[in-house]
Amino acid sequence: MIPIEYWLVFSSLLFCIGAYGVLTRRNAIVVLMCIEIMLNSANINLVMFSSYHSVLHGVVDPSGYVFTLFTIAIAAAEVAVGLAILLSVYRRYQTIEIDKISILRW
Amino acid sequence: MLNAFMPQLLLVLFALIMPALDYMVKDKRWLAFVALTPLLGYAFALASWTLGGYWQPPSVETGVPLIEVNLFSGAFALAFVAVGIIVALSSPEFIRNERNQGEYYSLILLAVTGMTVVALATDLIVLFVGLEIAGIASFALSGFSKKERRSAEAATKYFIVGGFSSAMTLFAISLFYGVSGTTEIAAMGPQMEAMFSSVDGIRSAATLATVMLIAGLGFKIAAVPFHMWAPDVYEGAPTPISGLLAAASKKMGVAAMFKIFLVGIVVTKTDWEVAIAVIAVVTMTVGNLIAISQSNIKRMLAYSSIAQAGYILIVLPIGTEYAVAGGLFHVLTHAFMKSGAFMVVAALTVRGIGESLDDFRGLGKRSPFLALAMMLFLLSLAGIPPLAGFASKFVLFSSAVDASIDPGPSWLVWLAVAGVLNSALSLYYYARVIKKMYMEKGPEERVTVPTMTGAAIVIALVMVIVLGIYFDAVLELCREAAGSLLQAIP
Amino acid sequence: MIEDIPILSLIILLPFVGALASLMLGRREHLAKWVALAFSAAAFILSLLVTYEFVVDPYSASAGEIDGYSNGYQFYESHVWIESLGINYIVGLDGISLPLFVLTTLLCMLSVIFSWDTDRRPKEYFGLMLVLEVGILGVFVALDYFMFYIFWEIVLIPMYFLIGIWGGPRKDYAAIKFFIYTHIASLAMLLAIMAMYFEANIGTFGMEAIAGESIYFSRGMQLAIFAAMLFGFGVKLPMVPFHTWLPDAHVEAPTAGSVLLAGLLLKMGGYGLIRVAIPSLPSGAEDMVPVMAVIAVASILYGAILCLAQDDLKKMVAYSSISHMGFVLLGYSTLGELGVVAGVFQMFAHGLVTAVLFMMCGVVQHKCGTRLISLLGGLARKMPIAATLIAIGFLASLGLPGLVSFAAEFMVFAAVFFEWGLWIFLPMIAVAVTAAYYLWALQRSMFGPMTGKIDTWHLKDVDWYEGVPVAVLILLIALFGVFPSLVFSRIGPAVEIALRAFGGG
Amino acid sequence: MLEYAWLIPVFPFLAFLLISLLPKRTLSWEDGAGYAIGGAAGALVLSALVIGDVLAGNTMVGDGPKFTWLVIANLEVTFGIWVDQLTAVMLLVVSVVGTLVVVYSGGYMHEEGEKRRRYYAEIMLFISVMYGLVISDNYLQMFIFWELVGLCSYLLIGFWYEKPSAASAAKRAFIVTRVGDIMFMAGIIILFKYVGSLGFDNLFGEDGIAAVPNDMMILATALIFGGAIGKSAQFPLHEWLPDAMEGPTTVSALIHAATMVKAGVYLTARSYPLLVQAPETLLFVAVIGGVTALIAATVALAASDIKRVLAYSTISQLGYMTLALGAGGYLVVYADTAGGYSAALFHLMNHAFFKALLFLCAGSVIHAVGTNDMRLMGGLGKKMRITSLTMLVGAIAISGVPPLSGFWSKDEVLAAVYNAGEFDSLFFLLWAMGIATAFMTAFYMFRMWFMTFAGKPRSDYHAHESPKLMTVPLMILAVLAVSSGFALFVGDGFGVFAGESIAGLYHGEHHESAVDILAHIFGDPLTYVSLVLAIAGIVLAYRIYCVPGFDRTVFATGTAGRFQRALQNRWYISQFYDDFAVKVVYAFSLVADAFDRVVIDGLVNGFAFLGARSGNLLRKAQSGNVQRYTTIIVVGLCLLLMFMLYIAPGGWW
Repeated sequence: MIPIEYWLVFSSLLFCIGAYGVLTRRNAIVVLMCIEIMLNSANINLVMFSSYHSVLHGVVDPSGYVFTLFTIAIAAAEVAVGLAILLSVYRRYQTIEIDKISILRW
Repeated sequence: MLNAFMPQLLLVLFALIMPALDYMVKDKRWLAFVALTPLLGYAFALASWTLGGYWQPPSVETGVPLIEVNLFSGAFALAFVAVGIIVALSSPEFIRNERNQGEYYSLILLAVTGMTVVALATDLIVLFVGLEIAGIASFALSGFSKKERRSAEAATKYFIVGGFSSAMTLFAISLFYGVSGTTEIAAMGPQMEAMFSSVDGIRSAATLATVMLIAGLGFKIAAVPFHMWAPDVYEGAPTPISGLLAAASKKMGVAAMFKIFLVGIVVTKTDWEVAIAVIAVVTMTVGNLIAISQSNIKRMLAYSSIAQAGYILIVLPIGTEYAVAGGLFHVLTHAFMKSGAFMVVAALTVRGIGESLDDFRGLGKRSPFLALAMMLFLLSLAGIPPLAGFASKFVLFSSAVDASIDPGPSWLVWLAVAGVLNSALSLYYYARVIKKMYMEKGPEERVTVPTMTGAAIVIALVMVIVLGIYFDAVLELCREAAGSLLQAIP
Repeated sequence: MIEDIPILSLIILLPFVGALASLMLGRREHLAKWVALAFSAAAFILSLLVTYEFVVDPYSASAGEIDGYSNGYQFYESHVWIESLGINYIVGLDGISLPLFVLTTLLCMLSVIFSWDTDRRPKEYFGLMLVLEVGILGVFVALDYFMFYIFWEIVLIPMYFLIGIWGGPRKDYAAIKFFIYTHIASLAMLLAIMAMYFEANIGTFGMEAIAGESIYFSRGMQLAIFAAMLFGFGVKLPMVPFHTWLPDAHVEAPTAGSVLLAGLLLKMGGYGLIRVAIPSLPSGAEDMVPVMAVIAVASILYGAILCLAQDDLKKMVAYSSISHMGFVLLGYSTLGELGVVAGVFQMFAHGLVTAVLFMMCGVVQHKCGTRLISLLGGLARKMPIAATLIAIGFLASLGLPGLVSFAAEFMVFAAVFFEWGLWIFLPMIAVAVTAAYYLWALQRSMFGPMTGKIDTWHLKDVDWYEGVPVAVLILLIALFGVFPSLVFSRIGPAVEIALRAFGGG
Repeated sequence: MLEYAWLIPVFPFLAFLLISLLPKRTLSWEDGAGYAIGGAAGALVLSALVIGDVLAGNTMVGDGPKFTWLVIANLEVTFGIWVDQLTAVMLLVVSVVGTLVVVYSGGYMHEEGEKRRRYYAEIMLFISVMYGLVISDNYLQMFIFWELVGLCSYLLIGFWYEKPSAASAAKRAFIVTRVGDIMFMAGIIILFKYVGSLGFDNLFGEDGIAAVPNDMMILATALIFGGAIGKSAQFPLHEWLPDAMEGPTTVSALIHAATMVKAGVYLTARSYPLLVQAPETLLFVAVIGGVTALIAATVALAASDIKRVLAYSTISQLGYMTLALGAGGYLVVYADTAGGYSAALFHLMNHAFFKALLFLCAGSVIHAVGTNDMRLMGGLGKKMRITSLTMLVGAIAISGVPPLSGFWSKDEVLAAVYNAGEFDSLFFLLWAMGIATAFMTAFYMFRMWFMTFAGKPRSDYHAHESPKLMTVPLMILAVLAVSSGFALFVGDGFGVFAGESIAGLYHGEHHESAVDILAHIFGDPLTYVSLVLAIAGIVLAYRIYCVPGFDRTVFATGTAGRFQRALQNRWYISQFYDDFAVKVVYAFSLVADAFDRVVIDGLVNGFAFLGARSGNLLRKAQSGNVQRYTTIIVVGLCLLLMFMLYIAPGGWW
């Protein structure tokens, strides 16, 4: 069995990679993908903790798994809406480079 | 369980039929009335239960207690639904030139659904789902004016920051799940304590989770430094939606924070209370300071919302029942006064008047009603008696004083001091609008009030005045609601 | 008969109804002044009735309110308002509030008359003035902290508008400064009120009930609350160094606004101190005595010195208010019956006198188009009545015996000497300075040759609507100057009750 | 009769009300002169009755009707009336001079037209409150009227307010006397604290005096005397009186010579029961009196304005009275005699008559010539025979030549001072100053008379004798100036009038017949010293100002010149006050004003500016770039984490 710390480091790294992408990538689609990575890092955590607690308490704790399923569905919806928004932005700005989209400020 | 979910199901049902209805009716105003039906029904039911006690909701006894209908959720739901009504009522005139109006209303209904789910949730899963339903609906809503560049930009920013924050919230929740082994909010505390004593170093994991949760929910309520999206989005979004975001969506964050911080992780209160107190003070100060230098009224109201979030945040470090009641009360009154203020801006936009401060010049002459309403909303936001904003701020700040009285921690009184000083600061920019409206000369021609928006404003106005002068029943409700929230602490 | 009706509530309500009526006049805005006059006069007449009952028939006026009477309050009304916080609607009148109450109705009525020729947005003007009256009256009768605060704040808004719309050239700055500065002070008071409420922990905002507990608060707590209240009330008073809103507000406000501002709003600060702060927090007050005394003396001297430097007649009068209200605080700071009674009387006196002064400044402004002393000169020849009235006002203000301020100042000085001995000479310097700036101003503006810098050819003397209010006030100034005991005898017993916590003064 | 004494002020007050309130058309009767004369005469008659009653031995000291003015805490202030011999002296002076001046005004103010109404109203108010002051039975009541006479003085000095000098002089008079008033008030308050009452009956009673600690008694009496310094124009607060000459001459005669300026002396005399408890104060009083007498007399030597000469002479004579009161207190304390006290009051009465006479004569001259400057006069004696003769009577009287009134009282005063030297040798010095003053008085009075009436006209004017309405009062006053000195022989050296009022303070039986007094006076070599000096002064004035050919330019050069310039500049005292007011007080106020605007208000505005400015800076962080927003979120997150992990657990708050 892989020690829990490994999982944690893994998910944290994934989270950081996602966050780094959100902070630095210009293309909005990539940013969207990075957000998905971040959500998935949390999913890994949930699944991992679920099995960890099952082991710890000796009874199956399903809530982590269930949560993950919900999260995946939510992420899908989010991506759908996100893409739609990016589409409408592209119509108005002719770009999806997010640092160009900044008429709203100050 | 199904019984308790009836209102939400009803809302979702209406949300589903709205786009279809769009093809059937010619006069698009009917869409608003249809959308109002479930909202009004829900509001009526909530009011008669929470305020009148004429009716008792079915209790949730079977199955997993994922949701609970109690006065706390009732009070919050009441605020969300009320804002929903005001927003829906004032929308037809605002979006009269948009296509797909049916979707607009269904998104509003979905947003309200999500918010009420958050209010009802007793489990982190449900809570997160509710947050996301409302969040995704409001992403779409803020980009609804597709012809507007600003609207699209607002939606993009909202979406990116929102997604980022959702991820953080989720990560935080996953960590909490890890350190407590449960997603049930009420059970988190004892389980965490058990884990703390059995596993070393896990407390700092909890701290990390707390910080990320503050960031994730801080986005929702627009607490500094997680607030940066708010002004842009409020400015760019269709004005009624700005109202919805400021008056309801933000309160959803508050509801979630109350639940998690005051029930779920109250055991680690000593870890986070100072941090949140600092955030609260910084939030109100920064919000008010930047608001002073704004020349766009929607942006100014956005910063004012940020400041209001700061006021409400002081509830968390105080954490007494009275404080929660104050926070709740402020949520309610703020829902009315902030949405009212946004609706006045919406009404003016409908009549082709801009959003800049200078566009408000001479409004007192051009439209006495709108000017008076705006003035009362703003004065209420500033906390001038005898308006609702004063009453709720009074309770809110006094709770800080209350808690700081011996033997409580005396530093809490500084939260009240910061609050009142900020109220005075905020008066400056509110008064500037009033000055523009009444003391400066502007165009002469009269402005007629759009009927439905006017009706929405009247509702908000009546509430702002009534809650200011006679708030006994509502305050009593808030206290009981706070009691029912804190009851859940094992 | 009068004891059967809630007379105080009625008096507060009357101007409110008047304000609504005035604002709803629509196009018949020329009627606004008549509406305002009718309602303010009705309030005044009723307040006279109240005074009569208060003085002549004290028992029956408070019939059934044994509790109320024991604390010296008459016309006591008490209704539950916000039960969950223990907020009640309590009003009552005692010897401290009665003079100020009647002063309020009187000055409001006279201000309406004085503004008779207002033609710019008259509906709003008179409406706001009546709203202002509601607020001030409420402050003087409220016996519940929450109510007190609400009325206290209601006053700000109409005043803000009066300055902001009908004010002088720098009205924007003055209005917002007034609004925010005094609002900050109110908030300090609000915090103090909250602290008292929770520390007393008896679930009511009633002033008397809380006072019954608060006198037993710990020394530190009393000190903290009292300091906050002193700041809150002191800004209104105003006390140095928190006075700078006042000259701006006064100078820019329209005349009637200045009259009400100086005549009544400043009194709210002094009233609050003696109604709330001092009786409820005896040990805090005792600890703050040096602070109060130093601030009072500083206000008296500093205000007087500043008056010398002013070229604007109205600004000079404004600074003189700082100086004169310093006497109120100085009287209070002795914490003895003599000083406190004198302080209250000084408020009453200053209300009458300063109203005359501001009205006359308004006349000068109105007729000459300027208030700058360096442009005026020799007005007495063209405007003998105005010059006479202004001279009487100045003399009353500099404490000429036989006019109303003298008794107050003398008693304050006596109280100060009784308490602190020869420190009395510090504030006494101001008496000479006061005479100097008033007479110097009189010399330069009214006497001497005309400067030729203003159009004196068309100079008219006072109009009836300006002369009548001033004349009425001057008669009262003389009346209460010769018979101060008419007022003193009402204030005395009330102050005695208020100072009970000090063990008989 | 005494219980009706309160009616005395009522008559002139009614006249005041009528004159000021009657409609313009109904008023006339020469615009109020008639009402004024009526009011003054009514008061005169009543005063005469009261004086008669007092002469008959009746007094009302603390047993009259009282009116409660104020009850506050355990203190009570009552008002009432107090009539004793001292009151009677003042009543006599006020009523006689007041009535005569009002009659005289009928002629003097005739050309003023509409302004007469204001004049008569103010004069009537003055007379009324002056009576009020005189019959007050407590310090507070007295203070009230004290201030009110100051007010009337202010109004009447500024009667011709269009003249900048008049307006300025009025203001100065009020402010300077107010400085004294403040001291008076402080003194009252000190007594109030220890005795708990302000009534003379309580204060002067044994209990009252015993209640005041000794040092406080010294302070209180000195402060009360401070009021007298202001009102009676004593050094160093004397400079307002010459300026006050800007008012109509009738006003100068009534207020600034005969009555109001005597109020200070009256106050000091009234406070005798307290003063004798504090010999230190008495010495102070005497020194102030002596210095004032000398300094004022020197300035009068060089003045060229006829009214200023008289004004300085008034100050000088008031100094005499004060000196006498100071010395008299010593005599009461150590010699058990009321000699000095009586002398002071005797001089007060005499001076009122002859100085009013002098002023009214000067008024007659000014009326005729149209200027105050004696250098432009000359040779008026032939054209204005009555005026010149009556003025000569006044000049002789004040110079102290027997048997005119001034001689007797001045002699009594100097004798009292000399006698007091027995108990404190400082009085010898003061006596010498008094003698010097006597010499100078005679000199400058005759200098004035010669410059005005003798020689040839020095400018163009068509002088003529004044109308009957003016000359008749002059003649009556001249008669009084000659005869009032004989009051000394009426009873016990003026004792019936004065000494009796402090009868409780001394025990020396002091009955003298007229012959005794005469023998006493003329048996004393000192009498001759002052007499010789007075005559020398007259002769010297005659030599310099009447006999042609005297080269007066010697005064303008060298040491004499410097001396003369100093005198003409009034010893620079007035200039010092002006400089003090402008360069110190006003400059300080300008600095304070700048401080108020820049520092205090600057702080307020600074905070406001800071708020707006920092908002402006903070909003710049809102760049519009959404990645900036997320970056800030992450930075905030890290800071928060660090705070919670490392700083918050420290518990520093």
